Amino acid sequence: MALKQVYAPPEALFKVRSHYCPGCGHGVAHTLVAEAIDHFGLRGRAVGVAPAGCSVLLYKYFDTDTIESAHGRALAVATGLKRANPDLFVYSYQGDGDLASIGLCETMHACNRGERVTAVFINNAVYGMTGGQMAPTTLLGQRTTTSPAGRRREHEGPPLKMAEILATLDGVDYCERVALFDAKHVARARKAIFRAFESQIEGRGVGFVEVLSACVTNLKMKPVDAQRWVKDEMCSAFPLGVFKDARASKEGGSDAV
Amino acid sequence: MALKQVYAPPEALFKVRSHYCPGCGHGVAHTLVAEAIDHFGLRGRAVGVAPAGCSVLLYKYFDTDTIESAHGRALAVATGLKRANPDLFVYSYQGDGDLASIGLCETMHACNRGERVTAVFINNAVYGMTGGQMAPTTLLGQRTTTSPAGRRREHEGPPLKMAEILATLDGVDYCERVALFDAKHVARARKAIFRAFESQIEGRGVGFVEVLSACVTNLKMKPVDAQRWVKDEMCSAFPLGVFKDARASKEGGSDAV
Amino acid sequence: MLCEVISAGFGGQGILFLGDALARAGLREGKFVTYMPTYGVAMRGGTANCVVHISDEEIGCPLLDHPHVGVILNEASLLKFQPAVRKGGLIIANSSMIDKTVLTRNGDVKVIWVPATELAREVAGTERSTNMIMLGAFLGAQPVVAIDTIEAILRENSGGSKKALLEKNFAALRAGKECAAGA
Amino acid sequence: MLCEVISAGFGGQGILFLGDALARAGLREGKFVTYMPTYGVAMRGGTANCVVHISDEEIGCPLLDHPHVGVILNEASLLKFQPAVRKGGLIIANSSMIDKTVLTRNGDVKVIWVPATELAREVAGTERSTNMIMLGAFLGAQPVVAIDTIEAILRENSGGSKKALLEKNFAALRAGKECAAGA
Amino acid sequence: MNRIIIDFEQCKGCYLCIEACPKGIIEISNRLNAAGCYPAQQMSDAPCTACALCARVCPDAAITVYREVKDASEDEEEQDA
Amino acid sequence: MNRIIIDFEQCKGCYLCIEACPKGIIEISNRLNAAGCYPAQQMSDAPCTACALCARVCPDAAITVYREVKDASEDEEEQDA
Amino acid sequence: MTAKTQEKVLTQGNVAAAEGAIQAGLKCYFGYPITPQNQIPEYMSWRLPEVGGTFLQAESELASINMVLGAAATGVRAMTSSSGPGISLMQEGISFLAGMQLPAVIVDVMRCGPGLGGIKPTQGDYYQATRGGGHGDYRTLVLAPGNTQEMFDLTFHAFDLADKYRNPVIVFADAILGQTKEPVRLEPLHPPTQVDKPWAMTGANDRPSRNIRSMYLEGDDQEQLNYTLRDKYERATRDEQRHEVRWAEDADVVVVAFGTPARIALDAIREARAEGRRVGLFRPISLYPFPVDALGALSDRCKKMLVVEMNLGQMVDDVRAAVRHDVTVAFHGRPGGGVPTPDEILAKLKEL
Amino acid sequence: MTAKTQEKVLTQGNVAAAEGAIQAGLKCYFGYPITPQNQIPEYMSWRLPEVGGTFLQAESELASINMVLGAAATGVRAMTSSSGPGISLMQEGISFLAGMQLPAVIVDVMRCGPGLGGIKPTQGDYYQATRGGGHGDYRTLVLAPGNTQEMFDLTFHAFDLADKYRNPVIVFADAILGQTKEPVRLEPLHPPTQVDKPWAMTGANDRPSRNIRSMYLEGDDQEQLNYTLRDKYERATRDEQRHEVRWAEDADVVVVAFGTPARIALDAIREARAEGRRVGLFRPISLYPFPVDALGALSDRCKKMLVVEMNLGQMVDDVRAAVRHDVTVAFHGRPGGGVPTPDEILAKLKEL
Ligand SMILES: Cc1ncc(C[n+]2csc(CCOP(=O)(O)OP(=O)(O)O)c2C)c(N)n1
Ligand SMILES: Cc1ncc(C[n+]2csc(CCOP(=O)(O)OP(=O)(O)O)c2C)c(N)n1
Ligand code: SF4
Ligand code: SF4
Ligand code: SF4
Ligand code: SF4
Ligand code: SF4
Ligand code: SF4
Ligand SMILES: [Mg+2]
Ligand SMILES: [Mg+2]
Repeated sequence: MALKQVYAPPEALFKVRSHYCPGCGHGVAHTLVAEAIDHFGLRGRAVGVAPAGCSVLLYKYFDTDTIESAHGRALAVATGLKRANPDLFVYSYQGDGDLASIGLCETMHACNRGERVTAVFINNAVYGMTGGQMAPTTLLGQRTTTSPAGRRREHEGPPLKMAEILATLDGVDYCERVALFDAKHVARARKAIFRAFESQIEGRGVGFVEVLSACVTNLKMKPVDAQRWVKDEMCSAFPLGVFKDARASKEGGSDAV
Repeated sequence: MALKQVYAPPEALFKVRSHYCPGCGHGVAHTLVAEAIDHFGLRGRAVGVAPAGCSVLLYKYFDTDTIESAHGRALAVATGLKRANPDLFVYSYQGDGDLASIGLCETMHACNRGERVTAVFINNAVYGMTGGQMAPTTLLGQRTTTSPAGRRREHEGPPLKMAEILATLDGVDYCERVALFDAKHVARARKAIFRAFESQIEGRGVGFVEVLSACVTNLKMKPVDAQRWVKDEMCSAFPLGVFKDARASKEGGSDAV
Repeated sequence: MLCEVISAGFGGQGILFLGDALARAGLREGKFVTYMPTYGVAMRGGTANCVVHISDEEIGCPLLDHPHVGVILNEASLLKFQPAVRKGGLIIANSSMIDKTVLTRNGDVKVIWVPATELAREVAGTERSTNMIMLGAFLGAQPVVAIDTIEAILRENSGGSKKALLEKNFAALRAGKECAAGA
Repeated sequence: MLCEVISAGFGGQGILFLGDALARAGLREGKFVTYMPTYGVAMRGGTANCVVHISDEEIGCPLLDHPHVGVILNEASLLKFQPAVRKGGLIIANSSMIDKTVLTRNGDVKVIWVPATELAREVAGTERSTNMIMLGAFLGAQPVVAIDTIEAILRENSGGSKKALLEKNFAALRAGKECAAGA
Repeated sequence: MNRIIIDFEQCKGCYLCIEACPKGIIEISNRLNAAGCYPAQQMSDAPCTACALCARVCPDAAITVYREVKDASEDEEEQDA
Repeated sequence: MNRIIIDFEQCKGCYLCIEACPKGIIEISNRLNAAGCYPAQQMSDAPCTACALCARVCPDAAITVYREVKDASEDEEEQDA
Repeated sequence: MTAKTQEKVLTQGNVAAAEGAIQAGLKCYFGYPITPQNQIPEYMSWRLPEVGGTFLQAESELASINMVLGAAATGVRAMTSSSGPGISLMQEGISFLAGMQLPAVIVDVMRCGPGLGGIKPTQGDYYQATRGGGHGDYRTLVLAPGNTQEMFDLTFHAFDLADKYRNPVIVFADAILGQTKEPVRLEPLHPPTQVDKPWAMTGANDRPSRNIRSMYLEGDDQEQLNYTLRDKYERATRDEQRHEVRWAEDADVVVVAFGTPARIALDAIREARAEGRRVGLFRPISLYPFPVDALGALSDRCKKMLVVEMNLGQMVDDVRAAVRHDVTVAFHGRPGGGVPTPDEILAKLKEL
Repeated sequence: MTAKTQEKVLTQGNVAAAEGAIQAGLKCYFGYPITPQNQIPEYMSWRLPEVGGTFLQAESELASINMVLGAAATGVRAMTSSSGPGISLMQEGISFLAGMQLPAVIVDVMRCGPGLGGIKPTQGDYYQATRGGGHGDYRTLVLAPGNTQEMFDLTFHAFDLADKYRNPVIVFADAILGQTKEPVRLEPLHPPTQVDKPWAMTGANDRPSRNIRSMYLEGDDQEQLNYTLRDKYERATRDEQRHEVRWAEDADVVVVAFGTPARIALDAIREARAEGRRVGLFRPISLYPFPVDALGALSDRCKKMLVVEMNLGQMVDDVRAAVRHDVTVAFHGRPGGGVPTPDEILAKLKEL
């Protein structure tokens, strides 16, 4: 009889204490991306593109080459990396402000061109790093530091549904929205990220995963309550599911979990 | 017996010789927009937002207040105008490079917010003003001065379908794609533009019309041939039709002409 | 008279609230005041500190320069800020969270150990009043502003619903003051 | 020796092609050359002009300064550029498209009227050779480069398929030259 | 008789009106305008229906269309139909 | 016996693992770590199934899971299942 | 100066700037979050609707500045605020504002760069603000507050200047000014100046239609536009120079500094004076136009100047250009979040 | 200089710059159309694939510069080109390149502003290029070609400089230089310099993983980064000053001009010399670092300087800062598309 390790943190993650708030979804998402890097043996040719946002310190956590990008421009930087050296495995990691607000132009065009990159999108419905301002994905009625009376459809418009929008673009090979509010959904998110890695490995186009995640601090909730909010509120505004899988040649959000 | 004028150029157009190339679709589109201004009696409160592009000289042609905008930012400028003074009638007029390439972020966000503005979008599949470079709407295989071997799906991605994309956004009240290649379609385009004016007049949201138009010079064709190209090539890449009519509560591209 | 105060601890320990109240009280008492917060990278669980200057004349640098007083709520902050405190200055340290052996300044500054977290739990029934215990202790040792003024400020800033907390904070202030008086 | 040439007309009249050929020929003959095009706002139907400098020494300003020669294909351009031409200079003007009465320079410059558009239609069967008629006329009057050199340049620059046009252009060059010789 | 008037200087000679006219009654003038092109013009005495299709497609708003009516005040709203 | 190990300094005390554990065998330690929080820990001698659900949801990759096996080399591929 | 604390409220610099704008009659704020100025949009989000104005969080700084442009074109007072990377993204828009001659106020609370840099205090963006980081021969007027009260007062004043010159005006602060709370009088000393805007986009109802643009294609119109701008900048240079000077009467050495370093220098100068050194302080308040007249005059009277900045030496160029005689101009600066201390400045003063 | 026309090809300035980049080993071009530099992307679109490189038209200048950043990070040579508004949009990215210490070349063919302006020639963006229009204490190296050959040579050289200093380099031309065709030797005088790039993103295969960033949060790392940059700029200032000087030996008056105005001045100086005036020409080729050493030395020998620019006076600041004695520095400039003529310059020379 002996003790065998059946789960350990991925190798592609440095063993350091992160700067994330207790219960923040970024940590789980990091673990999943790092697991995919391990799984596909990509550490030696992966380059991670960090955003401006709470995950700006990507380089402290991922033991792959990593590069900073200006707020919103991660997919332009990723395009440059991949076009210059197609042998690299390029993964970007962005928040909702980064990918869907200031960077929407670069996001859409990179997806339309079908860059061979993997794009991980952390939708936490708020600007985490800068202190909880309204995000493009903030829910209607949600109070933030810049929508103190709650977001209003007539004034700011409704939250942008990036998975739905990007699924319409030709260059996107795989597009799924997942959430991290319990272990089952974490497992599903892991699958999605693995699949999005394959989009790039197989040279098919953009692999895109939108990850619904809790920003506990700006929700001003306990982690457990924040998870419930993601499950109840976010998931109804942002339906989970596969919005495009060009490999399987079946499209649409029918594959909802 | 007497001669009665049954068609004369609209009042909202100055009577000047334009700088447009012979046969250029911009001229027809100008006439239609000016007719709408006349029809709804908006000259006294209309502000036109000009793009960078062949239509940069809007102010020479429209007898309404007009303002220049930086390349791609017309809908941000329009947002500023309308939010500052909701009594104004704000119409923007942009080319494909302006609205769909560099300005895509502003375009999408203004449409998602549902700004009460009317957006006229001239898709001529090329950068006219700067000398025929590839546009986001250039067709696959189309040769331009920066896609000398023709646009390739694997390299530049396929043309962006703005009407389809914007129709998915909540703040768009009306969204139609029209073309100008013959008198019947010009009449249809006129209706669409009138309807897009109503989106704003009724405070419903963005009225958006994508106008397929010939850039004769950069197609290097005679005007008549260029019209045929729009009809045959462009219209099959960009299906005509109403992609959204929130007032009629019937959506989708079914209303094709 | 010029008093420069550095207050530091974990984020969430109410450091900024403490500094803000102190500055407001200074202003109320007709002094020149500045209040300057800084934050760590992490939003929660990181460290927070702020610097308050209270003076009879116009204040120059509002930053940490040579503080007269350090109000220190956790160990990391004591390690970081103890060297900065002026000779002859004062350190109020939260003994509930700091191992006394990490103190390296001895003799050249006055140090008052306050079991603030425990005291807060005792007198206010909540650790959230730790900051007020510390503020009370500081003002007990060095009355740059009156505790009454602090209380007035707190009262004004709290809506009706927070009455209960207010009373707890008053109790904490007084307990802190007594604690310092005994030191 | 320095020769500054301004060539101007409607867009589409081959003005830039004319200037480019002239500059290439100058280079071929071992001269310093510059060629500078300008465009109007309109892409088509506007005006186009270019300035060519050909010199034995390094060229300073490549822009229009005080041209020795004006090769003018339409009326608007004559109106615009005639004042600039140097005293003692030369104007080659396309009489097919210019009303002779708009000429205001008389006496101080030499003016050669060439019915270039008509001549082009006649000798080359296409108005597209108007520019070569004008170039021929200019070089007939003032042989800054040899017409042979121009022909060599044209030959090199034209793909095989354009053979027919090439012959037409050669004919136009010669017709223009003769026309100037007769002037 | 119905007729169109094409503004001689405004016209750019794209000839889209010629293509558009169902009656085939528009032709190219043989006079050059100031901008250097040969404007379109209605063939003299050709039977125009005043359908205005030519005017609709003209990119240069160069065409005005007249219909012969009993009384010039009728059909007021025609233009915006 | 199966068990988990929670890294005392890495843990931030979010307690999502407690919520996730189907066996309810994770609790809050009463010792403070250097960062000022009370880490989670497995209750002593509680019956862990080594399901790793706690580890999956841990945002700080603080949990390692061990299963008691006959021979440490079996189940090699488990982790990527 | 006395404390006059009765009427003052402990206010953060960012909030003071925001309230200064409100008091100036601000109607539209468009902005995008970025540290260390987030309190401005956050304050505006509830405060501006209270006074009937419009707050809109834009999708980016690029959008912000162009929304400001649109709003300003209607004749209302409009503003944005940002920092480093965001201000860089606005350079095209600022150039358009200048070229189109539209008034707008931009509050720039610097963070340290280059690149993403950090949120520590700096003054590394002096060149960008004063030389026009955008393309073309234009200038922005630049006002540099020295304390929290001036965050309020100069932001208020910026709107008057913007209208007067039909030009963008930058309120230029470091992160310390943005974050520090001090007692502030939150009322202006005079009402905002109202000016006619016979160029505004109000609809061509009873007048000929108008156009606002920066592109002039006919003849030398574009050149003439540039001369018009130059004339405005010359007028501003004549009329709008602002500075503060202390202990200048007898000073051998003058410290020149703006923003927080001027406050820090105050401490150093007090100590130096206590030691019997004759040190004065010159604090430029308008950075463009730079207070060349006063500084030039002062250079006639002193021997040495020490320029202190939170950067590697940018304003020092303007100081060197402004001094008239063989005054030695020394420099002490710290970039990238380094803040000069009173001790450092004192040591430098002793070295001189 | 002799004509040596045999081996030269009549080439447009923009094309010469593009081919210079190709010869320097360019691997990636990303750009967005804007007049008057469109021939660069157009040429690249067929030429770069020929040599195994990648041409991609970006969706905007913002995207271009960030794609360049990504490509440069892999260690290949990468560039973009643009003008006025496009260059303004790149300011954030240029600041990032500088902060992240990445080599890149930006060809800037100016158009007249501010705002949309026009496509006429200008030099109105001198401040923007030389002072760093973006945020932070950084500089871009700036090379200013004076003729079509230099469009080729200096673009070629820019890549070596960029790699040497791990810093963005701007090739800074006016529209006349971009559009003029002249005979050009389209081969470099030496092969491109190869440097090791032990920082490049190549995958952490047999080495520890790398990171490239501009943000340093620990301790005073951000300040230290700025000192590192400063040291590089000081080295460049020592080693990279470039200029051309003519007729300086006996000159009383020296015309200082870069780019096309220097050519125009050549005509004026020839005429002045023909009239017996002792006039010389000083042409800065590197604008940052500005050739202060040579200009300073020259100022010891002449009495007056006339700075000629196609703007309202920007480089003149650098000239005034560089001259050592009481040399009168006069200025003649025309902004917004106005081009100084030889006659104007001659008249100015006579006035001096
Ligand atoms: C050009 C620019 N504008 C603004 C910022 C400030 N900023 C940094 S991160 C961020 C948004 C963070 O939100 P998000 O992308 O949702 O990431 P999160 O922190 O929520 O994970 C902003 C606005 C910046 N760094 N650069
Ligand atoms: C920031 C910026 N980049 C580039 C340009 C140059 N530019 C002017 S118009 C234009 C595109 C024109 O194409 P489009 O929008 O399709 O209009 P069209 O001329 O075809 O009607 C470009 C790239 C510019 N003015 N500003
Ligand atoms: S602020 Fe929100 S997103 Fe950022 S680390 Fe904290 S919880 Fe996570
Ligand atoms: S270039 Fe094309 S779009 Fe522009 S005016 Fe000519 S035909 Fe029209
Ligand atoms: S359509 Fe208009 S511009 Fe074209 S030929 Fe006819 S009248 Fe002339
Ligand atoms: S109105 Fe109708 S019939 Fe008459 S010319 Fe025009 S198209 Fe022909
Ligand atoms: S989930 Fe991880 S960080 Fe949270 S309490 Fe459990 S072990 Fe600690
Ligand atoms: S492995 Fe499973 S049973 Fe064991 S502690 Fe974790 S969640 Fe509970
Ligand atoms: Mg977020
Ligand atoms: Mg177009």
